[in-house]
Amino acid sequence: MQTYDMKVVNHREIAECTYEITLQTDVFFPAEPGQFVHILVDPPHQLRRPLSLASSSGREITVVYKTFGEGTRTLANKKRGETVNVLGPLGNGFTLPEQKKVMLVGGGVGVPPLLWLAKELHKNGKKVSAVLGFKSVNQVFYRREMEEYAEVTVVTDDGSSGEKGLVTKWLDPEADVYYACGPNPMLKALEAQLAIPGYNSMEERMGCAIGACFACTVETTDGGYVNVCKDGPVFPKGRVKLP
Amino acid sequence: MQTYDMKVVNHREIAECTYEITLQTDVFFPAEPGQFVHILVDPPHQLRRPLSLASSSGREITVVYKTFGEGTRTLANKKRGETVNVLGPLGNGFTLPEQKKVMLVGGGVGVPPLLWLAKELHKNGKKVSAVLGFKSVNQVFYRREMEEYAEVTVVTDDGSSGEKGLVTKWLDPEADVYYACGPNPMLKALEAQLAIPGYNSMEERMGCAIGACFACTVETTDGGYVNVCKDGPVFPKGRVKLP
Amino acid sequence: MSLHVHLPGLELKNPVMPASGCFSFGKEYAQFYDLDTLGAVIMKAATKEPRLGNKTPRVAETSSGMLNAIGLQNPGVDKIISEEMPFLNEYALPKIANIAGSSPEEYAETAKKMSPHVQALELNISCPNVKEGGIQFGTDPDLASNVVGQVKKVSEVPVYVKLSPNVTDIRGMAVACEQAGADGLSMINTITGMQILKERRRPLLHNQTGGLSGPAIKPVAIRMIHEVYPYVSVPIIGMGGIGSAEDVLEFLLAGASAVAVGTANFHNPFVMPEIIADLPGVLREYGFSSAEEAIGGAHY
Amino acid sequence: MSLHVHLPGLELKNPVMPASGCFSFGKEYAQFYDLDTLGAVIMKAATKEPRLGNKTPRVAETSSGMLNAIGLQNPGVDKIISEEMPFLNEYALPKIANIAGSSPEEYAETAKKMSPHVQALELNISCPNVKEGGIQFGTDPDLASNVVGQVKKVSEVPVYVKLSPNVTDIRGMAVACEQAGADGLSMINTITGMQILKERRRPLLHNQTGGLSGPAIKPVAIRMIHEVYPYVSVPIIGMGGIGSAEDVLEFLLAGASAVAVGTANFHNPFVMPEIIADLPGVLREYGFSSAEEAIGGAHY
Ligand SMILES: Cc1cc2nc3c(=O)[nH]c(=O)nc-3n(C[C@H](O)[C@H](O)[C@H](O)COP(=O)(O)OP(=O)(O)OC[C@H]3O[C@@H](n4cnc5c(N)ncnc54)[C@H](O)[C@@H]3O)c2cc1C
Ligand SMILES: Cc1cc2nc3c(=O)[nH]c(=O)nc-3n(C[C@H](O)[C@H](O)[C@H](O)COP(=O)(O)OP(=O)(O)OC[C@H]3O[C@@H](n4cnc5c(N)ncnc54)[C@H](O)[C@@H]3O)c2cc1C
Ligand SMILES: Cc1cc2nc3c(=O)[nH]c(=O)nc-3n(C[C@H](O)[C@H](O)[C@H](O)COP(=O)(O)O)c2cc1C
Ligand SMILES: Cc1cc2nc3c(=O)[nH]c(=O)nc-3n(C[C@H](O)[C@H](O)[C@H](O)COP(=O)(O)O)c2cc1C
Ligand code: FES
Ligand code: FES
Repeated sequence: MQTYDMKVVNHREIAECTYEITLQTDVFFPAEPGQFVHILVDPPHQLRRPLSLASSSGREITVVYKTFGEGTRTLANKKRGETVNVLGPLGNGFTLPEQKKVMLVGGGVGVPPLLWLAKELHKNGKKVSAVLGFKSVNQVFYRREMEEYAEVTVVTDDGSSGEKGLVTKWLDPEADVYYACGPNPMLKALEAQLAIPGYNSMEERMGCAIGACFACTVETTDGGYVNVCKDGPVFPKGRVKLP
Repeated sequence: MQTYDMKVVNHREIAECTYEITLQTDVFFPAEPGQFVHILVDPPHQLRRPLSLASSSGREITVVYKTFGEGTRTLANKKRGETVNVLGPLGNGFTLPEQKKVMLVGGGVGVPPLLWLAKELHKNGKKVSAVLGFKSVNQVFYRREMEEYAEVTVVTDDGSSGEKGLVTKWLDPEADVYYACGPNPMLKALEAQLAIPGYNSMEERMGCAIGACFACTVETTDGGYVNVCKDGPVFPKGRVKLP
Repeated sequence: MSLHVHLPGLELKNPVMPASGCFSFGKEYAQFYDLDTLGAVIMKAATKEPRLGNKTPRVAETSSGMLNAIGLQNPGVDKIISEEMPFLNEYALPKIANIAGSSPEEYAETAKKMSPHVQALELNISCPNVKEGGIQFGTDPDLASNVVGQVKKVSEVPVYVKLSPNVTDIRGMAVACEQAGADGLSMINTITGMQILKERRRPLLHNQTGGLSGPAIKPVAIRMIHEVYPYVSVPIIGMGGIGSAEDVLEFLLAGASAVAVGTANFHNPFVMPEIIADLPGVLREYGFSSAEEAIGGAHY
Repeated sequence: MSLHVHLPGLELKNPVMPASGCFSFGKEYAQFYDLDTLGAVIMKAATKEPRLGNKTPRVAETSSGMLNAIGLQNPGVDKIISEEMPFLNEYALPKIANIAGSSPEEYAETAKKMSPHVQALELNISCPNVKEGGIQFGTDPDLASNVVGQVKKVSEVPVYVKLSPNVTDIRGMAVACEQAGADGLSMINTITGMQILKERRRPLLHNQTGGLSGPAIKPVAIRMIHEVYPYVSVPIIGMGGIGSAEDVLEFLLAGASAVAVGTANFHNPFVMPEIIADLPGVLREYGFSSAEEAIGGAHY
């Protein structure tokens, strides 16, 4: 495993407080959909920031992030040509489904890894639907990109774009399997509501992001525990007690 | 008093680990030789760095600094076009002399404020000699610049440029008054050796740099105390117990 | 949006004031802004006799913090009253005197002289930087009670006690001070630290150790205030690493009724007026309609 | 340039090892470099029974530091021996087991099981993040002595005691542990801190408080080691904010005989091999001809 000094080749705001950054590496970077990277931010920040891969060609990776706190705000200042240190790829990606009709459910910055997954599923001849939830119209992104691979339903809390309400109101009843990435309450609601099998991509605060510090440990439904960073971030539905 | 966001218009290494930075301001910056500025460096640094003015035109200031520690090393990374926050001008400048024959004695980064002083003295028709001490030839700077205004003797510890030894060996016996800026041991040696009046520009670690925290307090020879930042950094010879 | 907070002896139009020792007696920062912008002013420590303080170096820089070992340098209580107070008295803002000493009697004597001139006293029983200046009083509940009791007897104004974080049991110290009559607590003073000058193979500060302040210690301050708050009924003035209006809100939520800003002034001389200007917006953003409403908000 | 240091039970080819809890049982960092590069390894805390630890969030970030409240999660001493040690045993480097418990007997039982498998024990009497896990032992010299005494009776290897910085009198704790038979000290564990989530008006960590680590606490670690060093004759393993070879030298000068690196691993997984590579140059730069020569160099 390795860290990479990557060059910023593209960096733009694609929605309110939501940035897409593309980083270039000299050394081949092997990754698959669902994996994440752990990105170093400038001092006084000690901890890296875990961010999902929105795509990777092996030479270029793209990540989409929202500026919640100080670390991501610092990252947002990085200019083209500057360097970002990346640890990764980390965690286990999505297991591709046996089933034919696949629904992707993304909440906010949970959408980017699903875009890459959609591309793979599409390539594999699956029928893909995507329900993408955002707070409001200013926050919507990757709609068009997703439409290349999936039947897209955009949902906003206030109805300012697409449908109104929560994603759970606008699910695809035909799907045989689902992949969800978003806040825990969304994952929980989906687990409760959907009878079909599914996969959750989880978030937890991390230290090492490689399984060494137990910062991101969550209980499994069988009373054991797993680390989101190393054993996840993607877990089959029902494996983990969603906090 | 004010802080200024100034733009880096020039930044270059003029000797080993010695940088000259020129900063531009929109607002008029009033300053005189011997005053200093307190420069903000990036996180995790809390304290600013006190640096003497090597010149100021009111619109542009120049500072010369050596990269001793982490703060100055961070400053050295600032690129043209970037912004540096400057608090100043601070302290009291040099009092110009009544006497005719003036000797300037500078050690290392003590030289820059003396260059500006030399220019003023020259303008005022004084006869100026300058003894400039450096570790070795790689560290010598501002020799030519100083030669415009003064009779210059360069001294290096190892004799690799100019004379060999300490500045105290190569003083101008004709001078009626001296101005010294450099490390405390140099100032002390000069006080002991020279019978003529003089002025010392002192260094102390600082917090506020405006007289509010007592970080830079030194004892005076009459048993009182003064703050280098506010009451100095220039003191007449004999006023302060040199540490 | 009301920023007003009320503490014994102190009606503050906003909860932000300079921390003792970082603001001298106000003159210097008055060159930057009108001191009446501030909620109050806490002055540099006063002692019975003038003190020269420690030799330099007195400060060092650490990651997100600094060490200081000023050593309670001050001109003595008499000169403070005669030479420093007149300047401050031109401002309407409440004045708090920080008092140090090497015996309960000395504290009391200084407090007695000082109290007619200010709205409150802050007893510095926690200065780590002088042999005889306080920290022993700040680490032993009985000694602390004694000092507080003696000062209370002579003070005309409410007495706040500034606690040292260098203790096993901050709650015990706080409760002891309250029981001894303290009208309020100030938390926290600096954490004792050291930096070594590798070139010289000795501690960088002349005093060897110094007090750590700045953002580095903020989580310790928040923890201690949060720990003490449920166990005392007197208000807490919070301090330690504050540099933004968000930080102020965090201290209020932990249980502080007002805050003091120290180290951040050196970073940005305008930090306090900036915080005061930002505070209404930050309170609103987090759903508060006044500063007072936020006090203790993280306790449930 | 010899980096070799000698401590009871430990011949270290260099003085750098991972701090307990930041390195699990080695497997993960073995993906980055050969563990035998390290001076030794200190393992995650072991307890008698498996522990699930605290609920998440377990970590928070602070200025130049972090808070953690993992809560001593571990699979229990038996599983550590059967499932984690075999991997580490493929490496030649000395192994140190970190032991925690909720009673002196529990410490002793775990120590007894663990000691045949390692070169030294490190007693964690300072974990601030569990109700029953140590910190009470770390803040009371009598309780600490009792734990140390009981463990010493059953341990086949030298016993190091990891001290808590959350005390008024670190020197007293150190001396008490030495008198109770400790072969060495580890200093420091984390400083108890808190962060408040303003959005939720409650402490961010599920456990409310957590332990502060990282560069923010380095001056406190240096001060405590420097304070204790003249009063004990057993060696000190130093830790707290180390991130560079310069930092290591500062700890050696303060009085540490070896050091451990925790939080910095998260920042840069290669930090330890980088420090080890840099150390000879840094020692040379400051005039030392070996690591051992620098130990205690700031005392005169
Ligand atoms: C596996 C994984 C993948 C993720 N992918 C994305 C993504 O593609 N795009 C995106 O915008 N966000 C993603 N997140 C969330 C993202 O990590 C946080 O939003 C980010 O770390 C917040 O940092 P900050 O500097 O904005 O906030 P701060 O509040 O300054 O962060 C303080 C600390 O808390 C951690 N933290 C805060 N919020 C979260 C969170 N929700 N999850 C994990 N750690 C958090 C930070 O990493 C940091 O250690 C992902 C999280 C995980 C665990
Ligand atoms: C009035 C005045 C004028 C100065 N003018 C110049 C100048 O023109 N050019 C120049 O190169 N240097 C000058 N110095 C010294 C300069 O301030 C220090 O070299 C610089 O602050 C060191 O910072 P650092 O980040 O390299 O070191 P670090 O070791 O990272 O600094 C840590 C802390 O110590 C302080 N510090 C360290 N050394 C000194 C020192 N010698 N004097 C004061 N503070 C120190 C720093 O300001 C900082 O607060 C001046 C000092 C003073 C007081
Ligand atoms: C340079 C300096 C001098 C100080 N002097 C005093 C003092 O005289 N009396 C006192 O009670 N506290 C003193 N303190 C402590 C501060 O008042 C404050 O409690 C501490 O610095 C934490 O706040 P901060 O992190 O905002 O600086 C001093 C702090 C600094 C940095
Ligand atoms: C995530 C994490 C887990 C820790 N777990 C333990 C532990 O199990 N046992 C222990 O003695 N110390 C534990 N510590 C404390 C460290 O070993 C070390 O003493 C402390 O973090 C200071 O060093 P640092 O600043 O280099 O991290 C832990 C620290 C962190 C950050
Ligand atoms: S983040 Fe360290 S174990 Fe997952
Ligand atoms: S630096 Fe604060 S008084 Fe001089």
